[in-house]
Amino acid sequence: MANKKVSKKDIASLLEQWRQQFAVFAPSRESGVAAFAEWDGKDVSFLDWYRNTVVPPKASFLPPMEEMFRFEKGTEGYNIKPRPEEENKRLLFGVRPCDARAIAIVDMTFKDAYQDPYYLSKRNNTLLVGLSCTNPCESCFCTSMGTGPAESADVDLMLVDIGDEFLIEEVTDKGKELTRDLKEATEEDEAKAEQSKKAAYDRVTRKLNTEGIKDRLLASFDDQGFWEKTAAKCISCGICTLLCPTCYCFDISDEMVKQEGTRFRSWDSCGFPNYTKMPMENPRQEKWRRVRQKVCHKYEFYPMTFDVVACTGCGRCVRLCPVNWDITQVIESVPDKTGVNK
Amino acid sequence: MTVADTRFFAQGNVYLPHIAVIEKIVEETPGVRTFHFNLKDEKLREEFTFASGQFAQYSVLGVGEAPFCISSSPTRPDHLEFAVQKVGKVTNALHRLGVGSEIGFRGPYGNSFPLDYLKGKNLVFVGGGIGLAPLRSLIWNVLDNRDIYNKVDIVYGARTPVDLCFKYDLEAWDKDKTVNMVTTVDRGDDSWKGKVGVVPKILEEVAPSARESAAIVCGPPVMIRFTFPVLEKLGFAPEQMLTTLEKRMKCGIGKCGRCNIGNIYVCRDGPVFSYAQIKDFVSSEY
Amino acid sequence: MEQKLRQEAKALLEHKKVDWIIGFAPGSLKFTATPLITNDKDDTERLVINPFMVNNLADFLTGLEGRVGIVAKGCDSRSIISLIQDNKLAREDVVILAVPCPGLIDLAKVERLVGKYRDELDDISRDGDKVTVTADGQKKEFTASQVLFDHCLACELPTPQEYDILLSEPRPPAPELETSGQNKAKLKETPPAERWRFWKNELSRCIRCYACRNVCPACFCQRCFVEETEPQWLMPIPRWQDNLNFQIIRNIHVAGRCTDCGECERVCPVNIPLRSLTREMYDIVGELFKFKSGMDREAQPLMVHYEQEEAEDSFR
Amino acid sequence: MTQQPEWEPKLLGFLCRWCSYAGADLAGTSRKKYPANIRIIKVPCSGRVDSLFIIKALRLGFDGVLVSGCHPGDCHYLTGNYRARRRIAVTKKFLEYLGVEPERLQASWVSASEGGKFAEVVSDVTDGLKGVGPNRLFSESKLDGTEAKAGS
Repeated sequence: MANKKVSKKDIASLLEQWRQQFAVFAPSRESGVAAFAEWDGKDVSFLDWYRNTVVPPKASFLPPMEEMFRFEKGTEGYNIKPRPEEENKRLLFGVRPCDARAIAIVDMTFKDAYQDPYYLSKRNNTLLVGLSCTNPCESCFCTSMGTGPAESADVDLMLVDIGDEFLIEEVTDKGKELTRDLKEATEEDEAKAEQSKKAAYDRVTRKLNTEGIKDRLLASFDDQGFWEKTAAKCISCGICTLLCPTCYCFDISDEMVKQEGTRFRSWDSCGFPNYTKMPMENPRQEKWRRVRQKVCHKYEFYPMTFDVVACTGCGRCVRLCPVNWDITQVIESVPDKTGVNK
Repeated sequence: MTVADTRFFAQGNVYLPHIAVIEKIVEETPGVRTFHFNLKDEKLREEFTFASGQFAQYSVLGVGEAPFCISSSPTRPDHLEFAVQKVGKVTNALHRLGVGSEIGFRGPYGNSFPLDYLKGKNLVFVGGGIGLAPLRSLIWNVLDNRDIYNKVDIVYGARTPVDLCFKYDLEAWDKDKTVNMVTTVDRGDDSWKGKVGVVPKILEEVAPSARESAAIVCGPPVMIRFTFPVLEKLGFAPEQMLTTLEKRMKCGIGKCGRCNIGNIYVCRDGPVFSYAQIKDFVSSEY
Repeated sequence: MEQKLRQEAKALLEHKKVDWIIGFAPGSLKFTATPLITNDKDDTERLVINPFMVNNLADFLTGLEGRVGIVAKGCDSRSIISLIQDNKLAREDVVILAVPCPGLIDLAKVERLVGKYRDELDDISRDGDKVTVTADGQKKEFTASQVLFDHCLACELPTPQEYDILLSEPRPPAPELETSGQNKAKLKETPPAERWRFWKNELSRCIRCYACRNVCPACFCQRCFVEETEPQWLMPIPRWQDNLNFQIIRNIHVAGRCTDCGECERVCPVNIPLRSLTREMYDIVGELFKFKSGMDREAQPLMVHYEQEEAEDSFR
Repeated sequence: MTQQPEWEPKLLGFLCRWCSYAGADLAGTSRKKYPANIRIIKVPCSGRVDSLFIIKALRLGFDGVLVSGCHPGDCHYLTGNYRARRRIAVTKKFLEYLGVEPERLQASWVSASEGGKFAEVVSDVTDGLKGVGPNRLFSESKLDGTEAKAGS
């Protein structure tokens, strides 16, 4: 498929054109932190300062809090009022390849066996327009996790920075419709794109060797000493899980005011002690068990179930952790006991 | 990996509960009650089927939701039952309900006891406290098709005589000549004439043979942890040992991530497992 | 100073004087340090003193059994004293390795001043009051008061009052600079309704990750009121009403324990100005009861003690 | 929400059973008139009132909270009211800093013999609340200004 191109000057008009059919979300710093917000129609300054959002785009499909359904206690009993379906079409502009890959990974869980209506209704109504990274963070290690600063596998469109223009790779049909009346990209643009991708690829300095990690983790699953040392400085807060693009755990809670109530779904974290708390006992009360679960779910259990490592190297957990607990150091330090039969 | 059982979704949304009405409440022990209930929607009540060992998510709307096994047998579909021990927010709310109040019900979820694997075998049921609830569904299921199965041994125990659940069932099974009913308590009292001792020890005394048989274990985790070695000593292979595990659950369909043992989700890949399946992780994750 | 720390720490572990050592090791990112909690004497080689030791290590004390040697800056030592006064810790169980603190550099301020992200900077070096930041080869000079954390500018105790081992020369308290309470003062001028709307807006971003609570040495409850379900004070969902109530109650609970170490504001992933809350509570407690948490070894915990005449105007 | 013709503030009173509750009884038995806006919760001591109760009351929609206990020195438990004084003082100042109208949290010393003072305190507090209007602090006021329920 021939790629298209658009100059950085015309991005605003392109977004405006899309705004006629979609609710367009783009990165913004208005709220004091980099996040996706409804595009205000003119600000494209994010093209300069934007590296990645703090809250990952998964929040558009699995929001920090959402109403599942409401209910009323009438005289003749309860009456459950499900929420109306999400119809408004949305477009997320500026999704980084690591987050797009993460969305594809989370999709697997919400589509597997039982279909999750809340997540999928939003997911199927949203187009993802990727933006290649030109300035990866020191904490990013996407190139070691099977994706990269310009990987376009999981988005509808991928914009690759080639100087004062963007080369647009159309990945899906829905993406194609968006760029119908844009200019074709020339050979020379393609070459510039390749060169820009290569440059960005090399700027990712943090590396992680995940070869054989699944078996290493299975072998040292019961090595309490190792996990206690790894978890020593962790303060069990929720930053590295709630803000991780491949984490999807949620909590369900009810609230009732007089005769009307609501059931909510909200983010939850396996790092919290009450996550698995049962009245009689809590199988993961100790901190080292919870840290082990966090690491093993992503690098051992998910690969065992869906044959993909549930981490795309976005680096959020490394740069946002209050105590600089670094997943790449932990993975490298997992002892190799696979040789010794357990 | 179980396939989604979507027959009973309300309006295509797996999280929406149906309304069910409580018809009878049986006080098993001061802390445990069995609720007899039926789905309010006529059509749904006729269509609803489940298998022994499956569980469901019960809601007290406005308070919360909690998973309990369906403790009645599919062979007696006139009503459904589930047993609740008063230990937390939702269970306390359930214990405040009376006959005629409405609860939310969604399910059935999870897999069930492998009836065809158990065909023709000697069955050894090992239960502890309220752990008898899921076993009870299978026991009545077996006794209603008695000729398909061979010997039936039931070893059931509780902390004290007052804590014995389903006393009326224990008596019925004791009278049934085809069943070897052994009841024990950890600590007897003066009116208690039966055996005294923890379930694993009593199981060792009963010493059921492992040939052509299967053991179904359910009770507090500490009892399960000490029962498996006893069964192994009696010659039971890991495949012959079945158990149904209890975990904190929110969604019941393998999405919310908390009921895992290793890469296995108790809600969707269980709650019924053979010891072979969970042997790797059970030592440190259960 | 680092060399002395390593020897002392190693000696403490070797002679079984302590069972654990808590200190800092080099961080995995530029301009960071990471807490090091170890009982293995070889790890003491990795102990380090650098201008980015921002964590308040006292928070780890309540989680360890046995005697602990801890590297402590001024504000950390005040948290240790406050924990001792709350009977969470026995003084003989703690060996304080005192680090006179020159005030720590706030990387967020450097980023705003230099206009670059922290990992794009080549070096940050400090010489007394002069801080030089080199990025792409150019050197930029700033004064300490431009780049230090707000709470460091208002620091009342750079060197621990009470210690077992002093690692270098003690430092006098920095003169209180007006810049330290800027955004709080600005808030106080706005009308009440607008202030409330400001906090409603800020806290609608909160995702309830509880980093502010878990990083705080004053928050040491076994079971936090947020996790109570019977009665359920707050919903576990990140709705702004519940988030704001959480912050109000948390601040009331840490009144008289908070030593203004500024960690809650630093770790908040969505940049909520939490120190404008904690510092205000710190000032209220100072104003009403002349109480400075962790400064006076003999003081009784704030809410346990009382005076005959105080805070008369709050009761009719 | 449009102001009903005669909006009445809802006031929650935590009264210590030894002094203020007895004072309220005395106000009743001696026919002292005081507004009926107050709902009373009897507490063993003003020191029992946790700031959490005050915040939860405002969260549930009460327009004001009154904490009343024995005069300093008269406390049945000797020091309960001193502790209450510190706690209420800190809570009051902090809520004011956040933007909550000072009238919403009031505290008073009322002894068992001061029926008159109790009636006076309740009417003063109620007038104060009428001055500041209904408690919209936690309501999810939608963009068009209509109020959603407190619970939503």
